[in-house]
Amino acid sequence: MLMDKKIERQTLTLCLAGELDMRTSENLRQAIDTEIDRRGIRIVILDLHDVTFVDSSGLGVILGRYKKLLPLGGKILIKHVPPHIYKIMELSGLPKIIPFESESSDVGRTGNVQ
Amino acid sequence: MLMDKKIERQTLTLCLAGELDMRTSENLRQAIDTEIDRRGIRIVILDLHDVTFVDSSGLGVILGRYKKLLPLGGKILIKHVPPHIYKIMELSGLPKIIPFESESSDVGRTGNVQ
Amino acid sequence: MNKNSLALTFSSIAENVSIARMLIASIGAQLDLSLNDIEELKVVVSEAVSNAIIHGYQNDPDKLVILEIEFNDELLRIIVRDQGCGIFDVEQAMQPAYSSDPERMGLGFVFMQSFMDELTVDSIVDQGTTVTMVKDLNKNHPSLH
Amino acid sequence: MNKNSLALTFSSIAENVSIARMLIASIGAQLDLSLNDIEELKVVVSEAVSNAIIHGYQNDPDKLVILEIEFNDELLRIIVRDQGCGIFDVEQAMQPAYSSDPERMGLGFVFMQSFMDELTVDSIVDQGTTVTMVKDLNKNHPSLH
Ligand SMILES: Nc1ncnc2c1ncn2[C@@H]1O[C@H](COP(=O)(O)OP(=O)(O)O)[C@@H](O)[C@H]1O
Ligand SMILES: Nc1ncnc2c1ncn2[C@@H]1O[C@H](COP(=O)(O)OP(=O)(O)O)[C@@H](O)[C@H]1O
Repeated sequence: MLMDKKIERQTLTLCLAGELDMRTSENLRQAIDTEIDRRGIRIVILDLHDVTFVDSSGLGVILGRYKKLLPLGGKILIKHVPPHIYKIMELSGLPKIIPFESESSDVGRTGNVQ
Repeated sequence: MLMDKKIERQTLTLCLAGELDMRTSENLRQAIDTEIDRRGIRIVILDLHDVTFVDSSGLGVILGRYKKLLPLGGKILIKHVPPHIYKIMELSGLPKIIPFESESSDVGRTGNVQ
Repeated sequence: MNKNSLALTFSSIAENVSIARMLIASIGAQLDLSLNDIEELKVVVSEAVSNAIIHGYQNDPDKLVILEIEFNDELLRIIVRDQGCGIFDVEQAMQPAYSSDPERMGLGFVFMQSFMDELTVDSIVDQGTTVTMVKDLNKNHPSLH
Repeated sequence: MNKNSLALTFSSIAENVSIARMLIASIGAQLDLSLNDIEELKVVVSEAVSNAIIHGYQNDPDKLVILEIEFNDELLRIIVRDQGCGIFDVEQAMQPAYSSDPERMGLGFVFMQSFMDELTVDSIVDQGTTVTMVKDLNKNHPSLH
Protein backbone atom coordinates (compact mmCIF):
# COMPACT_ATOMS: atom_id res chain seq x y z
CA MET A 1 0.00 0.00 0.00
CA LEU A 2 1.51 3.27 -1.16
CA MET A 3 0.11 6.54 0.07
CA ASP A 4 0.47 9.91 -1.47
CA LYS A 5 -0.34 12.62 1.07
CA LYS A 6 -1.49 16.19 0.59
CA ILE A 7 -2.46 18.54 3.42
CA GLU A 8 -4.23 21.83 2.88
CA ARG A 9 -5.40 23.66 6.00
CA GLN A 10 -7.67 21.17 7.84
CA THR A 11 -8.00 18.80 4.88
CA LEU A 12 -5.92 15.67 4.34
CA THR A 13 -6.04 14.03 0.90
CA LEU A 14 -4.59 10.53 0.65
CA CYS A 15 -4.17 8.81 -2.70
CA LEU A 16 -3.93 5.11 -1.94
CA ALA A 17 -2.45 2.46 -4.19
CA GLY A 18 -2.37 -1.32 -3.86
CA GLU A 19 -4.24 -3.70 -1.60
CA LEU A 20 -6.17 -2.54 1.44
CA ASP A 21 -6.28 -5.54 3.79
CA MET A 22 -5.55 -6.32 7.44
CA ARG A 23 -1.86 -5.55 6.98
CA THR A 24 -2.03 -2.33 5.05
CA SER A 25 -5.17 -0.89 6.61
CA GLU A 26 -3.40 -0.77 9.97
CA ASN A 27 -0.81 1.58 8.43
CA LEU A 28 -3.61 3.62 6.95
CA ARG A 29 -5.34 3.88 10.33
CA GLN A 30 -2.14 5.13 11.96
CA ALA A 31 -1.40 7.58 9.15
CA ILE A 32 -4.85 9.17 9.35
CA ASP A 33 -5.10 9.19 13.15
CA THR A 34 -1.75 10.90 13.48
CA GLU A 35 -2.93 13.73 11.23
CA ILE A 36 -6.22 14.06 13.09
CA ASP A 37 -4.61 14.00 16.53
CA ARG A 38 -1.47 16.03 15.91
CA ARG A 39 -2.33 18.37 13.06
CA GLY A 40 -5.99 18.96 13.75
CA ILE A 41 -7.10 17.56 10.41
CA ARG A 42 -10.91 17.50 10.18
CA ILE A 43 -11.61 16.56 6.57
CA VAL A 44 -10.12 13.35 5.18
CA ILE A 45 -10.40 12.65 1.46
CA LEU A 46 -9.42 9.14 0.36
CA ASP A 47 -8.69 8.70 -3.33
CA LEU A 48 -9.02 4.97 -4.07
CA HIS A 49 -8.31 5.20 -7.79
CA ASP A 50 -5.27 2.91 -7.62
CA VAL A 51 -6.56 0.54 -4.95
CA THR A 52 -6.67 -3.00 -6.36
CA PHE A 53 -8.28 -4.83 -3.45
CA VAL A 54 -10.31 -4.12 -0.34
CA ASP A 55 -11.81 -6.41 2.30
CA SER A 56 -13.65 -5.85 5.58
CA SER A 57 -10.42 -4.90 7.40
CA GLY A 58 -9.97 -2.01 4.98
CA LEU A 59 -13.61 -1.00 5.17
CA GLY A 60 -13.44 -1.16 8.96
CA VAL A 61 -10.58 1.34 9.08
CA ILE A 62 -12.51 3.72 6.82
CA LEU A 63 -15.64 3.43 8.96
CA GLY A 64 -13.52 3.81 12.09
CA ARG A 65 -12.09 7.10 10.81
CA TYR A 66 -15.64 8.30 10.06
CA LYS A 67 -16.63 7.50 13.64
CA LYS A 68 -13.54 9.23 15.01
CA LEU A 69 -14.14 12.42 12.99
CA LEU A 70 -17.86 12.66 13.69
CA PRO A 71 -17.69 13.94 17.32
CA LEU A 72 -14.86 16.29 16.25
CA GLY A 73 -17.13 17.90 13.68
CA GLY A 74 -15.08 16.44 10.85
CA LYS A 75 -15.88 14.20 7.93
CA ILE A 76 -14.47 11.68 5.50
CA LEU A 77 -15.01 11.52 1.76
CA ILE A 78 -14.21 8.73 -0.68
CA LYS A 79 -13.20 9.47 -4.27
CA HIS A 80 -12.44 7.63 -7.49
CA VAL A 81 -13.51 4.16 -6.40
CA PRO A 82 -12.87 1.52 -9.10
CA PRO A 83 -16.10 -0.36 -9.97
CA HIS A 84 -15.06 -3.76 -8.57
CA ILE A 85 -14.01 -2.14 -5.29
CA TYR A 86 -17.27 -0.21 -5.18
CA LYS A 87 -19.25 -3.46 -5.39
CA ILE A 88 -17.57 -4.76 -2.24
CA MET A 89 -18.12 -1.46 -0.49
CA GLU A 90 -21.77 -1.41 -1.48
CA LEU A 91 -22.37 -4.80 0.12
CA SER A 92 -20.92 -3.43 3.35
CA GLY A 93 -23.39 -0.55 3.43
CA LEU A 94 -20.57 1.99 3.72
CA PRO A 95 -21.84 4.19 0.86
CA LYS A 96 -25.00 4.79 2.85
CA ILE A 97 -22.97 6.33 5.65
CA ILE A 98 -19.99 7.99 3.98
CA PRO A 99 -20.19 10.30 0.95
CA PHE A 100 -18.85 8.53 -2.12
CA GLU A 101 -17.96 9.77 -5.50
CA SER A 102 -17.74 6.65 -7.61
CA GLU A 103 -15.36 6.34 -10.55
CA SER A 104 -18.04 6.16 -13.21
CA SER A 105 -19.88 9.29 -12.08
CA ASP A 106 -16.65 11.18 -11.95
CA VAL A 107 -16.46 13.27 -15.09
CA GLY A 108 -14.01 15.82 -13.79
CA ARG A 109 -11.17 13.45 -13.09
CA THR A 110 -9.25 13.61 -16.36
CA GLY A 111 -8.23 17.15 -15.63
CA ASN A 112 -6.66 16.35 -12.25
CA VAL A 113 -2.95 15.98 -11.89
CA GLN A 114 -2.13 13.33 -9.30
CA MET B 1 0.36 -20.54 -23.81
CA LEU B 2 -1.27 -18.91 -26.82
CA MET B 3 0.08 -19.60 -30.28
CA ASP B 4 -0.44 -17.53 -33.37
CA LYS B 5 0.35 -19.63 -36.44
CA LYS B 6 1.36 -18.57 -39.95
CA ILE B 7 2.30 -20.99 -42.73
CA GLU B 8 3.97 -19.90 -45.93
CA ARG B 9 5.15 -22.68 -48.24
CA GLN B 10 7.54 -24.80 -46.13
CA THR B 11 7.86 -22.22 -43.37
CA LEU B 12 5.90 -22.24 -40.13
CA THR B 13 5.99 -19.10 -37.98
CA LEU B 14 4.66 -19.42 -34.45
CA CYS B 15 4.21 -16.38 -32.22
CA LEU B 16 4.12 -17.69 -28.69
CA ALA B 17 2.66 -15.92 -25.67
CA GLY B 18 2.71 -16.83 -22.00
CA GLU B 19 4.73 -19.37 -20.05
CA LEU B 20 6.71 -22.14 -21.71
CA ASP B 21 6.97 -24.90 -19.12
CA MET B 22 6.35 -28.67 -18.88
CA ARG B 23 2.63 -28.21 -19.46
CA THR B 24 2.63 -25.79 -22.36
CA SER B 25 5.76 -27.03 -24.08
CA GLU B 26 4.07 -30.38 -24.67
CA ASN B 27 1.36 -28.58 -26.68
CA LEU B 28 4.08 -26.71 -28.55
CA ARG B 29 5.87 -29.97 -29.38
CA GLN B 30 2.69 -31.49 -30.78
CA ALA B 31 1.77 -28.37 -32.74
CA ILE B 32 5.17 -28.21 -34.43
CA ASP B 33 5.51 -31.96 -35.04
CA THR B 34 2.10 -32.12 -36.70
CA GLU B 35 3.14 -29.44 -39.16
CA ILE B 36 6.47 -31.13 -39.88
CA ASP B 37 4.94 -34.60 -40.30
CA ARG B 38 1.72 -33.75 -42.15
CA ARG B 39 2.42 -30.55 -44.02
CA GLY B 40 6.08 -31.03 -44.81
CA ILE B 41 7.15 -27.91 -42.93
CA ARG B 42 10.96 -27.58 -42.97
CA ILE B 43 11.59 -24.13 -41.50
CA VAL B 44 10.20 -23.30 -38.09
CA ILE B 45 10.40 -19.74 -36.83
CA LEU B 46 9.53 -19.19 -33.17
CA ASP B 47 8.72 -15.65 -32.14
CA LEU B 48 9.16 -15.46 -28.37
CA HIS B 49 8.32 -11.77 -28.01
CA ASP B 50 5.39 -12.38 -25.69
CA VAL B 51 6.83 -15.34 -23.78
CA THR B 52 7.02 -14.49 -20.09
CA PHE B 53 8.77 -17.60 -18.76
CA VAL B 54 10.85 -20.51 -20.00
CA ASP B 55 12.47 -23.41 -18.19
CA SER B 56 14.36 -26.53 -19.27
CA SER B 57 11.16 -28.27 -20.40
CA GLY B 58 10.55 -25.46 -22.88
CA LEU B 59 14.16 -25.38 -24.01
CA GLY B 60 14.06 -29.16 -24.41
CA VAL B 61 11.16 -28.96 -26.82
CA ILE B 62 12.94 -26.32 -28.89
CA LEU B 63 16.14 -28.39 -29.01
CA GLY B 64 14.08 -31.48 -29.81
CA ARG B 65 12.52 -29.75 -32.86
CA TYR B 66 16.00 -28.73 -34.00
CA LYS B 67 17.11 -32.36 -33.79
CA LYS B 68 14.02 -33.55 -35.61
CA LEU B 69 14.43 -31.06 -38.46
CA LEU B 70 18.18 -31.59 -38.93
CA PRO B 71 18.03 -34.99 -40.74
CA LEU B 72 15.11 -33.66 -42.83
CA GLY B 73 17.27 -30.82 -44.09
CA GLY B 74 15.18 -28.29 -42.14
CA LYS B 75 15.99 -25.73 -39.51
CA ILE B 76 14.61 -23.75 -36.61
CA LEU B 77 15.06 -20.08 -35.88
CA ILE B 78 14.30 -18.08 -32.74
CA LYS B 79 13.19 -14.45 -32.91
CA HIS B 80 12.42 -11.58 -30.56
CA VAL B 81 13.63 -13.15 -27.34
CA PRO B 82 13.00 -10.92 -24.29
CA PRO B 83 16.25 -10.25 -22.40
CA HIS B 84 15.37 -12.19 -19.24
CA ILE B 85 14.35 -15.20 -21.30
CA TYR B 86 17.55 -14.95 -23.30
CA LYS B 87 19.62 -15.16 -20.11
CA ILE B 88 18.05 -18.52 -19.26
CA MET B 89 18.55 -19.74 -22.81
CA GLU B 90 22.17 -18.65 -22.82
CA LEU B 91 22.92 -20.73 -19.73
CA SER B 92 21.49 -23.75 -21.53
CA GLY B 93 23.88 -23.34 -24.45
CA LEU B 94 20.98 -23.29 -26.92
CA PRO B 95 22.09 -20.08 -28.70
CA LYS B 96 25.32 -21.91 -29.69
CA ILE B 97 23.29 -24.48 -31.59
CA ILE B 98 20.22 -22.66 -32.87
CA PRO B 99 20.24 -19.29 -34.71
CA PHE B 100 18.91 -16.57 -32.45
CA GLU B 101 17.90 -13.07 -33.12
CA SER B 102 17.72 -11.44 -29.71
CA GLU B 103 15.25 -8.69 -28.87
CA SER B 104 17.84 -5.99 -28.35
CA SER B 105 19.59 -6.54 -31.69
CA ASP B 106 16.26 -6.48 -33.44
CA VAL B 107 15.92 -3.05 -35.01
CA GLY B 108 13.39 -3.96 -37.67
CA ARG B 109 10.66 -5.14 -35.34
CA THR B 110 8.67 -1.98 -34.90
CA GLY B 111 7.46 -2.21 -38.47
CA ASN B 112 6.00 -5.70 -38.06
CA VAL B 113 2.33 -6.23 -37.56
CA GLN B 114 1.66 -9.24 -35.36
CA MET C 1 -11.33 -34.09 -16.13
CA ASN C 2 -10.36 -31.13 -14.08
CA LYS C 3 -9.55 -32.29 -10.58
CA ASN C 4 -6.98 -30.77 -8.34
CA SER C 5 -6.20 -30.15 -4.71
CA LEU C 6 -3.77 -27.80 -3.06
CA ALA C 7 -3.07 -26.92 0.56
CA LEU C 8 -1.06 -23.95 1.75
CA THR C 9 0.15 -24.02 5.35
CA PHE C 10 1.64 -20.74 6.51
CA SER C 11 2.77 -18.69 9.48
CA SER C 12 0.02 -16.66 11.06
CA ILE C 13 1.28 -13.26 9.90
CA ALA C 14 -0.44 -10.44 8.06
CA GLU C 15 1.95 -10.63 5.09
CA ASN C 16 0.63 -14.06 4.22
CA VAL C 17 -2.94 -12.90 3.67
CA SER C 18 -1.96 -11.45 0.30
CA ILE C 19 -0.11 -14.66 -0.58
CA ALA C 20 -3.28 -16.64 0.20
CA ARG C 21 -5.29 -14.29 -2.02
CA MET C 22 -2.84 -14.65 -4.83
CA LEU C 23 -3.07 -18.43 -4.60
CA ILE C 24 -6.85 -18.42 -5.00
CA ALA C 25 -6.58 -15.82 -7.76
CA SER C 26 -4.19 -18.02 -9.77
CA ILE C 27 -6.46 -20.98 -9.35
CA GLY C 28 -9.48 -18.93 -10.34
CA ALA C 29 -7.65 -17.81 -13.45
CA GLN C 30 -6.77 -21.41 -14.30
CA LEU C 31 -10.41 -22.34 -13.86
CA ASP C 32 -11.25 -19.56 -16.33
CA LEU C 33 -13.54 -17.84 -13.84
CA SER C 34 -14.67 -14.29 -14.53
CA LEU C 35 -12.68 -11.41 -13.08
CA ASN C 36 -15.65 -10.67 -10.88
CA ASP C 37 -15.72 -14.22 -9.50
CA ILE C 38 -11.98 -14.10 -8.89
CA GLU C 39 -12.36 -10.80 -7.06
CA GLU C 40 -15.01 -12.33 -4.81
CA LEU C 41 -12.88 -15.41 -4.13
CA LYS C 42 -10.02 -13.13 -3.10
CA VAL C 43 -12.33 -11.39 -0.65
CA VAL C 44 -13.62 -14.60 0.98
CA VAL C 45 -10.12 -16.05 1.34
CA SER C 46 -8.90 -12.76 2.73
CA GLU C 47 -11.72 -12.69 5.30
CA ALA C 48 -11.34 -16.29 6.47
CA VAL C 49 -7.55 -16.13 6.68
CA SER C 50 -7.61 -12.74 8.43
CA ASN C 51 -10.07 -14.16 10.97
CA ALA C 52 -7.78 -17.12 11.67
CA ILE C 53 -4.84 -14.78 12.26
CA ILE C 54 -6.64 -11.99 14.15
CA HIS C 55 -9.30 -13.86 16.13
CA GLY C 56 -8.10 -17.47 16.14
CA TYR C 57 -4.47 -16.75 16.96
CA GLN C 58 -4.59 -13.17 18.27
CA ASN C 59 -1.77 -12.39 15.83
CA ASP C 60 0.65 -14.95 17.28
CA PRO C 61 3.18 -15.33 14.41
CA ASP C 62 4.31 -18.77 15.57
CA LYS C 63 0.98 -20.41 14.77
CA LEU C 64 0.01 -21.96 11.46
CA VAL C 65 -2.99 -21.35 9.23
CA ILE C 66 -4.04 -23.90 6.61
CA LEU C 67 -5.76 -22.95 3.38
CA GLU C 68 -7.06 -25.93 1.40
CA ILE C 69 -8.37 -25.52 -2.12
CA GLU C 70 -9.85 -28.36 -4.11
CA PHE C 71 -11.93 -28.42 -7.23
CA ASN C 72 -13.32 -30.53 -10.02
CA ASP C 73 -15.53 -29.59 -12.97
CA GLU C 74 -18.50 -29.01 -10.70
CA LEU C 75 -17.32 -27.22 -7.61
CA LEU C 76 -14.59 -25.33 -5.88
CA ARG C 77 -14.11 -25.95 -2.16
CA ILE C 78 -12.08 -23.64 0.04
CA ILE C 79 -11.28 -24.63 3.62
CA VAL C 80 -9.49 -22.40 6.11
CA ARG C 81 -8.32 -24.03 9.33
CA ASP C 82 -6.74 -22.72 12.48
CA GLN C 83 -5.97 -24.37 15.78
CA GLY C 84 -6.66 -21.23 17.73
CA CYS C 85 -9.08 -20.12 20.43
CA GLY C 86 -12.21 -21.31 18.65
CA ILE C 87 -15.64 -19.67 18.68
CA PHE C 88 -17.90 -20.05 21.70
CA ASP C 89 -21.17 -19.16 19.94
CA VAL C 90 -20.90 -19.76 16.18
CA GLU C 91 -24.43 -18.61 15.47
CA GLN C 92 -23.83 -15.27 17.13
CA ALA C 93 -20.44 -14.90 15.44
CA MET C 94 -22.03 -15.36 12.02
CA GLN C 95 -24.61 -12.64 12.63
CA PRO C 96 -24.11 -9.66 10.30
CA ALA C 97 -22.29 -6.80 12.00
CA TYR C 98 -21.36 -8.91 15.03
CA SER C 99 -17.72 -8.59 15.98
CA SER C 100 -15.91 -9.32 19.21
CA ASP C 101 -13.52 -6.51 18.26
CA PRO C 102 -14.98 -2.97 18.43
CA GLU C 103 -12.58 -1.78 15.72
CA ARG C 104 -13.89 -4.36 13.21
CA MET C 105 -17.08 -4.42 11.18
CA GLY C 106 -18.36 -7.96 11.65
CA LEU C 107 -18.66 -8.36 7.90
CA GLY C 108 -16.29 -11.25 7.27
CA PHE C 109 -18.95 -13.95 7.44
CA VAL C 110 -21.37 -11.70 5.53
CA PHE C 111 -18.94 -11.56 2.60
CA MET C 112 -18.28 -15.31 2.77
CA GLN C 113 -22.00 -16.02 2.78
CA SER C 114 -22.75 -13.59 -0.05
CA PHE C 115 -20.00 -14.69 -2.41
CA MET C 116 -20.07 -18.46 -1.89
CA ASP C 117 -22.84 -21.01 -2.39
CA GLU C 118 -22.21 -22.83 0.88
CA LEU C 119 -20.58 -21.79 4.14
CA THR C 120 -20.00 -24.05 7.12
CA VAL C 121 -18.20 -23.07 10.29
CA ASP C 122 -17.00 -25.77 12.65
CA SER C 123 -15.39 -24.60 15.81
CA ILE C 124 -14.38 -25.99 19.18
CA VAL C 125 -13.32 -23.63 21.93
CA ASP C 126 -9.55 -23.84 22.56
CA GLN C 127 -9.15 -26.28 19.68
CA GLY C 128 -9.73 -24.15 16.63
CA THR C 129 -11.98 -23.25 13.76
CA THR C 130 -12.59 -24.71 10.31
CA VAL C 131 -14.41 -22.62 7.73
CA THR C 132 -15.59 -24.53 4.66
CA MET C 133 -16.85 -22.67 1.63
CA VAL C 134 -18.16 -24.11 -1.62
CA LYS C 135 -18.70 -22.43 -4.94
CA ASP C 136 -20.83 -24.14 -7.55
CA LEU C 137 -18.91 -23.87 -10.81
CA ASN C 138 -21.73 -24.99 -13.10
CA LYS C 139 -24.13 -22.26 -12.04
CA ASN C 140 -23.03 -19.61 -14.48
CA HIS C 141 -21.98 -21.83 -17.36
CA PRO C 142 -24.77 -24.33 -17.95
CA SER C 143 -24.00 -24.30 -21.66
CA LEU C 144 -20.60 -25.83 -21.06
CA HIS C 145 -22.05 -29.02 -19.62
CA MET D 1 12.31 -9.33 11.97
CA ASN D 2 11.35 -10.93 8.74
CA LYS D 3 10.65 -14.61 9.38
CA ASN D 4 8.10 -16.67 7.62
CA SER D 5 7.41 -20.19 6.46
CA LEU D 6 4.94 -21.55 3.95
CA ALA D 7 4.32 -25.01 2.57
CA LEU D 8 2.25 -25.81 -0.48
CA THR D 9 1.14 -29.41 -0.91
CA PHE D 10 -0.42 -30.11 -4.30
CA SER D 11 -1.55 -32.77 -6.75
CA SER D 12 1.18 -33.95 -9.09
CA ILE D 13 -0.21 -32.32 -12.22
CA ALA D 14 1.38 -30.03 -14.77
CA GLU D 15 -1.08 -27.19 -14.09
CA ASN D 16 0.32 -26.81 -10.59
CA VAL D 17 3.84 -26.00 -11.74
CA SER D 18 2.75 -22.47 -12.64
CA ILE D 19 0.98 -22.13 -9.28
CA ALA D 20 4.21 -23.11 -7.53
CA ARG D 21 6.11 -20.51 -9.57
CA MET D 22 3.59 -17.86 -8.73
CA LEU D 23 3.94 -18.63 -5.04
CA ILE D 24 7.71 -18.14 -5.08
CA ALA D 25 7.32 -15.02 -7.23
CA SER D 26 4.93 -13.43 -4.71
CA ILE D 27 7.29 -14.23 -1.89
CA GLY D 28 10.23 -12.87 -3.85
CA ALA D 29 8.29 -9.67 -4.44
CA GLN D 30 7.49 -9.39 -0.74
CA LEU D 31 11.18 -9.87 0.03
CA ASP D 32 11.88 -6.99 -2.36
CA LEU D 33 14.18 -9.14 -4.49
CA SER D 34 15.19 -7.89 -7.92
CA LEU D 35 13.15 -8.94 -10.94
CA ASN D 36 16.16 -10.93 -12.07
CA ASP D 37 16.37 -12.82 -8.77
CA ILE D 38 12.63 -13.51 -8.88
CA GLU D 39 12.96 -14.81 -12.44
CA GLU D 40 15.70 -17.20 -11.33
CA LEU D 41 13.67 -18.38 -8.34
CA LYS D 42 10.76 -19.13 -10.67
CA VAL D 43 13.09 -21.23 -12.82
CA VAL D 44 14.50 -23.28 -9.94
CA VAL D 45 11.07 -23.96 -8.46
CA SER D 46 9.77 -24.88 -11.88
CA GLU D 47 12.65 -27.33 -12.41
CA ALA D 48 12.43 -29.03 -9.03
CA VAL D 49 8.63 -29.33 -9.11
CA SER D 50 8.63 -30.55 -12.73
CA ASN D 51 11.19 -33.20 -11.77
CA ALA D 52 9.01 -34.40 -8.90
CA ILE D 53 6.01 -34.74 -11.23
CA ILE D 54 7.77 -36.12 -14.31
CA HIS D 55 10.53 -38.26 -12.82
CA GLY D 56 9.46 -38.86 -9.24
CA TYR D 57 5.82 -39.66 -9.97
CA GLN D 58 5.85 -40.40 -13.73
CA ASN D 59 2.96 -37.96 -14.05
CA ASP D 60 0.65 -39.84 -11.67
CA PRO D 61 -1.94 -37.15 -10.80
CA ASP D 62 -2.94 -38.84 -7.54
CA LYS D 63 0.42 -38.20 -5.89
CA LEU D 64 1.37 -35.13 -3.88
CA VAL D 65 4.30 -32.77 -4.23
CA ILE D 66 5.35 -30.52 -1.35
CA LEU D 67 6.97 -27.13 -1.83
CA GLU D 68 8.30 -25.58 1.36
CA ILE D 69 9.51 -22.00 1.44
CA GLU D 70 11.02 -20.42 4.50
CA PHE D 71 13.02 -17.28 4.99
CA ASN D 72 14.40 -14.82 7.46
CA ASP D 73 16.51 -11.70 6.93
CA GLU D 74 19.53 -13.76 5.95
CA LEU D 75 18.38 -16.59 3.74
CA LEU D 76 15.64 -18.08 1.66
CA ARG D 77 15.27 -21.87 1.75
CA ILE D 78 13.23 -23.76 -0.83
CA ILE D 79 12.53 -27.47 -0.35
CA VAL D 80 10.75 -29.66 -2.90
CA ARG D 81 9.70 -33.11 -1.72
CA ASP D 82 8.17 -36.06 -3.47
CA GLN D 83 7.52 -39.61 -2.31
CA GLY D 84 8.17 -41.03 -5.72
CA CYS D 85 10.60 -43.46 -7.28
CA GLY D 86 13.74 -41.81 -5.93
CA ILE D 87 17.11 -41.48 -7.65
CA PHE D 88 19.45 -44.45 -7.77
CA ASP D 89 22.63 -42.49 -8.50
CA VAL D 90 22.29 -38.88 -7.33
CA GLU D 91 25.79 -37.92 -8.45
CA GLN D 92 25.11 -39.07 -11.99
CA ALA D 93 21.66 -37.43 -12.01
CA MET D 94 23.19 -34.08 -11.08
CA GLN D 95 25.73 -34.21 -13.92
CA PRO D 96 25.06 -31.47 -16.48
CA ALA D 97 23.18 -32.76 -19.54
CA TYR D 98 22.41 -36.09 -17.90
CA SER D 99 18.78 -37.10 -18.24
CA SER D 100 17.06 -40.46 -17.96
CA ASP D 101 14.57 -39.15 -20.54
CA PRO D 102 15.93 -38.74 -24.10
CA GLU D 103 13.43 -35.94 -24.81
CA ARG D 104 14.77 -33.83 -21.93
CA MET D 105 17.89 -31.73 -21.62
CA GLY D 106 19.30 -32.72 -18.25
CA LEU D 107 19.52 -29.06 -17.29
CA GLY D 108 17.22 -28.94 -14.27
CA PHE D 109 19.96 -29.43 -11.70
CA VAL D 110 22.24 -27.13 -13.70
CA PHE D 111 19.77 -24.29 -13.32
CA MET D 112 19.22 -25.05 -9.63
CA GLN D 113 22.96 -25.05 -9.02
CA SER D 114 23.56 -21.87 -11.02
CA PHE D 115 20.82 -19.77 -9.50
CA MET D 116 21.01 -20.85 -5.87
CA ASP D 117 23.82 -20.67 -3.33
CA GLU D 118 23.34 -24.19 -2.00
CA LEU D 119 21.76 -27.29 -3.49
CA THR D 120 21.33 -30.60 -1.67
CA VAL D 121 19.58 -33.64 -3.10
CA ASP D 122 18.52 -36.42 -0.73
CA SER D 123 16.94 -39.41 -2.34
CA ILE D 124 16.05 -42.97 -1.43
CA VAL D 125 14.97 -45.36 -4.15
CA ASP D 126 11.22 -46.09 -3.95
CA GLN D 127 10.82 -43.64 -1.11
CA GLY D 128 11.28 -40.29 -2.73
CA THR D 129 13.44 -37.26 -3.27
CA THR D 130 14.01 -34.06 -1.32
CA VAL D 131 15.70 -31.15 -3.05
CA THR D 132 16.87 -28.36 -0.73
CA MET D 133 18.00 -25.05 -2.14
CA VAL D 134 19.26 -22.02 -0.27
CA LYS D 135 19.66 -18.47 -1.43
CA ASP D 136 21.79 -16.09 0.57
CA LEU D 137 19.80 -12.88 0.85
CA ASN D 138 22.61 -10.72 2.23
CA LYS D 139 24.94 -11.32 -0.67
CA ASN D 140 23.73 -8.52 -2.89
CA HIS D 141 22.72 -6.03 -0.24
CA PRO D 142 25.60 -5.80 2.24
CA SER D 143 24.79 -2.13 2.84
CA LEU D 144 21.42 -3.00 4.33
CA HIS D 145 22.98 -4.89 7.25
N1 LIG E 1 -11.09 -18.25 13.09
C1 LIG E 1 -11.75 -17.67 14.15
N2 LIG E 1 -11.38 -17.95 15.41
C2 LIG E 1 -12.00 -17.38 16.48
N3 LIG E 1 -13.03 -16.52 16.35
C3 LIG E 1 -13.46 -16.21 15.12
C4 LIG E 1 -12.85 -16.76 13.97
N4 LIG E 1 -13.50 -16.28 12.88
C5 LIG E 1 -14.46 -15.48 13.34
N5 LIG E 1 -14.45 -15.41 14.69
C6 LIG E 1 -15.39 -14.66 15.55
O1 LIG E 1 -16.51 -14.29 14.77
C7 LIG E 1 -16.69 -12.89 14.79
C8 LIG E 1 -17.28 -12.40 13.49
O2 LIG E 1 -16.37 -12.61 12.43
P1 LIG E 1 -16.47 -11.73 11.12
O3 LIG E 1 -17.87 -11.78 10.60
O4 LIG E 1 -15.40 -12.16 10.18
O5 LIG E 1 -16.21 -10.23 11.60
P2 LIG E 1 -14.91 -9.48 12.14
O6 LIG E 1 -13.70 -10.21 11.67
O7 LIG E 1 -15.02 -8.13 11.56
O8 LIG E 1 -15.01 -9.47 13.63
C9 LIG E 1 -15.32 -12.31 15.11
O9 LIG E 1 -15.40 -11.03 15.68
C10 LIG E 1 -14.79 -13.37 16.08
O10 LIG E 1 -15.28 -13.15 17.38
N1 LIG F 1 12.38 -35.90 -8.11
C1 LIG F 1 13.03 -36.83 -8.84
N2 LIG F 1 12.68 -38.13 -8.76
C2 LIG F 1 13.32 -39.07 -9.49
N3 LIG F 1 14.32 -38.79 -10.34
C3 LIG F 1 14.72 -37.52 -10.47
C4 LIG F 1 14.11 -36.48 -9.75
N4 LIG F 1 14.70 -35.32 -10.07
C5 LIG F 1 15.65 -35.62 -10.96
N5 LIG F 1 15.69 -36.94 -11.21
C6 LIG F 1 16.61 -37.66 -12.12
O1 LIG F 1 17.70 -36.79 -12.40
C7 LIG F 1 17.84 -36.60 -13.80
C8 LIG F 1 18.39 -35.23 -14.09
O2 LIG F 1 17.47 -34.24 -13.70
P1 LIG F 1 17.52 -32.81 -14.38
O3 LIG F 1 18.91 -32.26 -14.29
O4 LIG F 1 16.45 -31.98 -13.79
O5 LIG F 1 17.24 -33.06 -15.92
P2 LIG F 1 15.91 -33.52 -16.71
O6 LIG F 1 14.71 -33.20 -15.89
O7 LIG F 1 15.96 -32.73 -17.96
O8 LIG F 1 16.03 -34.98 -16.95
C9 LIG F 1 16.48 -36.87 -14.37
O9 LIG F 1 16.53 -37.24 -15.72
C10 LIG F 1 15.97 -37.99 -13.47
O10 LIG F 1 16.48 -39.23 -13.88
